[in-house]
Amino acid sequence: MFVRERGQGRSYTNEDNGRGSTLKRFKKYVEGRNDLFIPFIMSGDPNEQATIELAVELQDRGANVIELGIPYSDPLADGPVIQEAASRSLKNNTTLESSIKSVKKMREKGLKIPVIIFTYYNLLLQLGEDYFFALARENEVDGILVPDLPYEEGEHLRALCEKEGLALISLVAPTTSEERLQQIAGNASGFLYCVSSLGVTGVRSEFHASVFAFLEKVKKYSSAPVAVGFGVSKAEQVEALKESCDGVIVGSALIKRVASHEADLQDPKTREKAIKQIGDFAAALTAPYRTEKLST
Amino acid sequence: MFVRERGQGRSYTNEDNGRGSTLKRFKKYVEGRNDLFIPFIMSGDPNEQATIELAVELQDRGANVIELGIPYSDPLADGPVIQEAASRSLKNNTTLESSIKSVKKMREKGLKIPVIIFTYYNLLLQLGEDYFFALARENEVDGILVPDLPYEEGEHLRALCEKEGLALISLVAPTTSEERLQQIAGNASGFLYCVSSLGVTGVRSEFHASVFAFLEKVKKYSSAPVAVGFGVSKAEQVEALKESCDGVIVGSALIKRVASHEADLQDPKTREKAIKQIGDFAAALTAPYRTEKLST
Amino acid sequence: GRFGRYGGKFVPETVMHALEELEAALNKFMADEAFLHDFQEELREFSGRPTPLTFAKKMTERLNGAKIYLKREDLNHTGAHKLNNAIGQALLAKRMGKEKIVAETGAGQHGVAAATVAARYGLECKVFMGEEDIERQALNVFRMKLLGAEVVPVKSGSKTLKDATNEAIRYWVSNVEDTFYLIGSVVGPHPYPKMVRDFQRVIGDEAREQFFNRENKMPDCIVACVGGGSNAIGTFYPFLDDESACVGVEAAGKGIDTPQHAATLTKGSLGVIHGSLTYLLQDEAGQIQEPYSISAGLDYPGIGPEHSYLKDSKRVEYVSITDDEALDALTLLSQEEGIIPAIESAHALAEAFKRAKEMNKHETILVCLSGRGDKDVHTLMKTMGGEAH
Amino acid sequence: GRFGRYGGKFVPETVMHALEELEAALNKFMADEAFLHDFQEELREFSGRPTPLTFAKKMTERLNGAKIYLKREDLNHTGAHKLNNAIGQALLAKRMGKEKIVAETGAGQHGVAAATVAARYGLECKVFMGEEDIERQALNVFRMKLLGAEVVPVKSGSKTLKDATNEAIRYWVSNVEDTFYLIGSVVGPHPYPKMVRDFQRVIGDEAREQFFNRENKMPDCIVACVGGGSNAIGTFYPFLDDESACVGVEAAGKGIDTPQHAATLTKGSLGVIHGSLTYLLQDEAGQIQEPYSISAGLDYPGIGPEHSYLKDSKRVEYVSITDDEALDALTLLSQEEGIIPAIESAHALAEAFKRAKEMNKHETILVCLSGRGDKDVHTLMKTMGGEAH
Repeated sequence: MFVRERGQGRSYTNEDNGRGSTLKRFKKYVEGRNDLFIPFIMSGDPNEQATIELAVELQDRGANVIELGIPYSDPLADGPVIQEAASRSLKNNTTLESSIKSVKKMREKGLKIPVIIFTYYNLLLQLGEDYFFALARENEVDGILVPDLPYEEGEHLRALCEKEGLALISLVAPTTSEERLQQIAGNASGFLYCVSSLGVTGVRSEFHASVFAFLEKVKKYSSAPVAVGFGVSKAEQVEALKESCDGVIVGSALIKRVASHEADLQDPKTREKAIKQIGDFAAALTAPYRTEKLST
Repeated sequence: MFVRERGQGRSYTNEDNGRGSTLKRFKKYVEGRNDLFIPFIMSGDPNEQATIELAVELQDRGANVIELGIPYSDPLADGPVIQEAASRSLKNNTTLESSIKSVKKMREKGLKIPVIIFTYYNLLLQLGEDYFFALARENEVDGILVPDLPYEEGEHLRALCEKEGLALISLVAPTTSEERLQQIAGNASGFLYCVSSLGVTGVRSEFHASVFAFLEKVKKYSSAPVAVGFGVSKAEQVEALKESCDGVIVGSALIKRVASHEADLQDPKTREKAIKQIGDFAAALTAPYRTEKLST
Repeated sequence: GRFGRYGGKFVPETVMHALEELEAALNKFMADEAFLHDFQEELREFSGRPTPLTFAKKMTERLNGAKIYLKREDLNHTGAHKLNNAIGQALLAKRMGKEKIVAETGAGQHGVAAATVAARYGLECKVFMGEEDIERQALNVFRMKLLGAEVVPVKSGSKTLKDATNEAIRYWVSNVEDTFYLIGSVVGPHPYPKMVRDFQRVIGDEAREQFFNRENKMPDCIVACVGGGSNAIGTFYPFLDDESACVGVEAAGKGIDTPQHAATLTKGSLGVIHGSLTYLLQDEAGQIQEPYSISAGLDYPGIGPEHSYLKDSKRVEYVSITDDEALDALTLLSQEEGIIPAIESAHALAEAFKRAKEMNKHETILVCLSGRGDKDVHTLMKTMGGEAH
Repeated sequence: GRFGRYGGKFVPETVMHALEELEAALNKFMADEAFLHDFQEELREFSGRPTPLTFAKKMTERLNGAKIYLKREDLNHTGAHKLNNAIGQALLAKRMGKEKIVAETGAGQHGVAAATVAARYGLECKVFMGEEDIERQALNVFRMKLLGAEVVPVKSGSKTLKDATNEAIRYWVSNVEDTFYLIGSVVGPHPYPKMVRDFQRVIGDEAREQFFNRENKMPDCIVACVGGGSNAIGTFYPFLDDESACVGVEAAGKGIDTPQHAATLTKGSLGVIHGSLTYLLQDEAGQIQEPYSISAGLDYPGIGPEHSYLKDSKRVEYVSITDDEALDALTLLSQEEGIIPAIESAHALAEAFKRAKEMNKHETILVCLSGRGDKDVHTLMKTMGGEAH
């Protein structure tokens, strides 16, 4: 692994230590970039077809990675918007297995970028790790993010991911101690999910300063691109963050649009238009990245 | 005081130890008799006039003593029938004082027989004992019965009664110990109120035997005629008791009739008729005494 | 059978025998090691005594005056000091060979205590309770039934505590041979007031020792609420020969200048109620008046005769606290110490808080926290309109 | 942080720092004489410990088998064993310099305990409670507010305990700097299960000494109910090296062959809930199922990880008792001993009564009577239709 050279974008690399072929997608679409747009969508919200089409649309609107959320009865790391999306999805009997299988259908529709499965640990445990990896391989999944599996509890899964060539996305937070930060960031694969506590309790202006200091520290240690999540909902925020990290993760803001178009997404006749509108929102949100690209 | 000669009626006597003149009425109407009819009526139930007329009527129907009950908020020695009579009377603001004063009115209507004031101790205490005796004298009251003043607590009042020439009616019950029985019965004045527990919980046939044994014992010790109260409501009971005691006290059975004629007693136009009907009941109840008198 | 001129046996002749029998049993068993051992053991192993003495640190700091200690009778089984007495009387009833107990109850606290000891010691239990109170205290009625007691509705008079007491006495009169009348406070004819005091003095005996261990002196002031007065007598009695000032707190309801209060010693006059010569609330003619207090346990028109005596002898001072003052004290103790007191006990607290402010930091106040407030939450919700703050 | 394979810290990264901080504080203060002294003193002077050991004489005679002893956690302040742990955690929070506590609650018992210690020790308190539970438990909601706590309605998921727990964790994540999360049972991420056990072991420590003083041996069998499992661990733990058989009793609700039960160890499977690897009730895909029990305190889809370990190691036997069996046991104890147990505790009693019958008169059973039943009277009235007999 290379140590990141500070201040220079697009300089990350992931060695392919004999891992499977899926990390190739990270190499192609993620590594070395500093304008990552990583949308989070809820599998099966409001139905499988909508999720598939939305993933493809988001790729067309500049997404670099799709984070595919699996609905869970007790999503304790999530706010109300994502909880409600999970409830909607669970009504369709969406499971971890059905969600992984839908990735293949996304690929068939032309999805090329990496797909990360965002799942609580209990769902993975019940599916069985071996079966999970077999399914992931077969359905061209690129990585996994388990929000309730901190670094210390993840050793076994990390080893399996490495063997299978899947990215195990790690998280760091402003409360993460320096020692753990070094360890977690130094072992990051795919990208490093950096939790700003901004989004948890609403934007606090006085908190901004410490977030930037935190991001600087994270970037110093990270072996992968650093993306910021939790509470990113406006182009202004993307603009403010773009110099300090390599990308943004957008969840609730997007899910809210899905919720407001629920009826249209359910109806095959209106679905395409609704998906375009959601795509428009995504494009507007990430406009600051393109502005930069244009001006470069 | 003379000791009673057993088995012989009309042999009681009360010495007039310099007491007031009221004991004269006991001498004339009570002493020496064994067919005493002592009705209990509630002062002011349903109004003063009715009580006055009822007293006179009962005298006409053979009553030897009128027991005039004073309504009390907490009549813990009384059953529900008398409690309700007290409630009715309290609505007319009947007091111990107004009740004593109504005795004078009874006298004016021709009442000759002794009148006993039946009052809970608290009413007497609040009126004041001196004032009570002054009122009693002025209004020609002959005695007092305080159901919640047992012998031991009555020393002071007993002394005052003796001085004033009023009968202090004592009670004995089947549970009264032999020692107390001797003491209470031996000091009885006016008449001795003998509580059969019959009436408290309804007639129990298996209890009868012990009642008669109890009455025999009471008569042995009593310095005054022995009248039985609590639960006397039928001529058959009077018949059954007449050989074993010197009289009966009739309360609830009479009060029930007052209650059932309440409306008629309130209306001056129908009152007289209602009072006659209550008188008829009293006469029927005490018929066994007159039968004996006729056959003698 | 008197405390000075107060007390006595103003009861129907039919009850006299039972009182004599009770007195004889008391003379025998209160000197019987085995009986006293059983009583102490049941207080300890069934009711959970000794109850603790809790230092109210935050309240003391807040008032910035005398140190406040709470004797925690709320931690007794069934939630109040009532059980001390119920255990004593039930054990006595057993020794006397009685198979049944009868009791009166107002809000249901003594009824629950009576039903509890009846279950524990295998006695039949009948509890007389006014129809209105049955309506208002459905939970306690259910508890009594669950404990196996029969709850008898009383329809006479005002259908509340004093009528339930009359009715219990009437029942007792008729069933005196196999039935023991378990009175809930230091009221009624002799020897009840003395007996109940002797069963409740465990409060003061424990508190005296605990307080001395803690402060190495006696409290400067001792405060307890007074309805019938059993928790107060139980607390004060062992301290009567000490220097400690004793303060009994009556319920002033909506104010002692209104007709709605239960301040017997403050506003009452001498009379007879439930067999005892004592102060009581009555009209001029001597009819007993219906008292009022937000607290069902203080809502009694009489008072234990020993309190009348202690008032006259000036050994105890009696004051009164209004509904509103009691509610404020209840809220304050809840929020400062995490203890929701019974509304009854809150009257004592209100007085103690007033006094603490006027005293210096080296002085101490002992308050009898006679019961827990869980039973009052319904009342509080109604009164405070669902808003606790 | 494991009991065998069970336990662990399955929590978002944002919480990890707080858990490390808690672990450091625990290591420091659980070895600190002054802290332990404060804890013991508050158990004694505030909560009323030691709680008594009560011999259930009439029940023993009725069943004609093993002698039954009850460890009376119902006599703790606020009415259950919950306060032991709440005192411990709140004192720890103070030492850690936290100014606020947050807690979850189902029926409201832990919420009341948390609000109580917050008042007593001067901490701000927020209690998360499902909207449905707020509706059902209006009295406890009022008690918490009266104690000064803020009750936050939870509208997510099934609007009951597990969602309130999720929400409390979410709040904690956002306010971890000045807020201490006061968990109510031996659940949650390490070090919570161990910490809560260490605060609750006072039950077993006392019972062990009391029992030995009474019987001069250890009990043959120890029975406790298990929801999250804190009273059971607290009772069993000090006996684990003895010969005594230990039996944990889960809620079988309407029957373990119906979907309506809370028998986690009997019918559940391995998984992760609220930060801990343990048995839980879930569907095939891993979605957590809503459990059912008439008892709100046993109505939890997971179980403390140490219980999972004790089940696997066979040191403790786990069985289940239905709603109906628990109600029968509740009625029986009420009528035979004058103690109305919490419905939770009645599950343990039902199992103990079954076993006592099969044992001989020289054998003994110790039952943890974890709480009082007053809180359940509303439920009982509904279930029994107002008829207690």
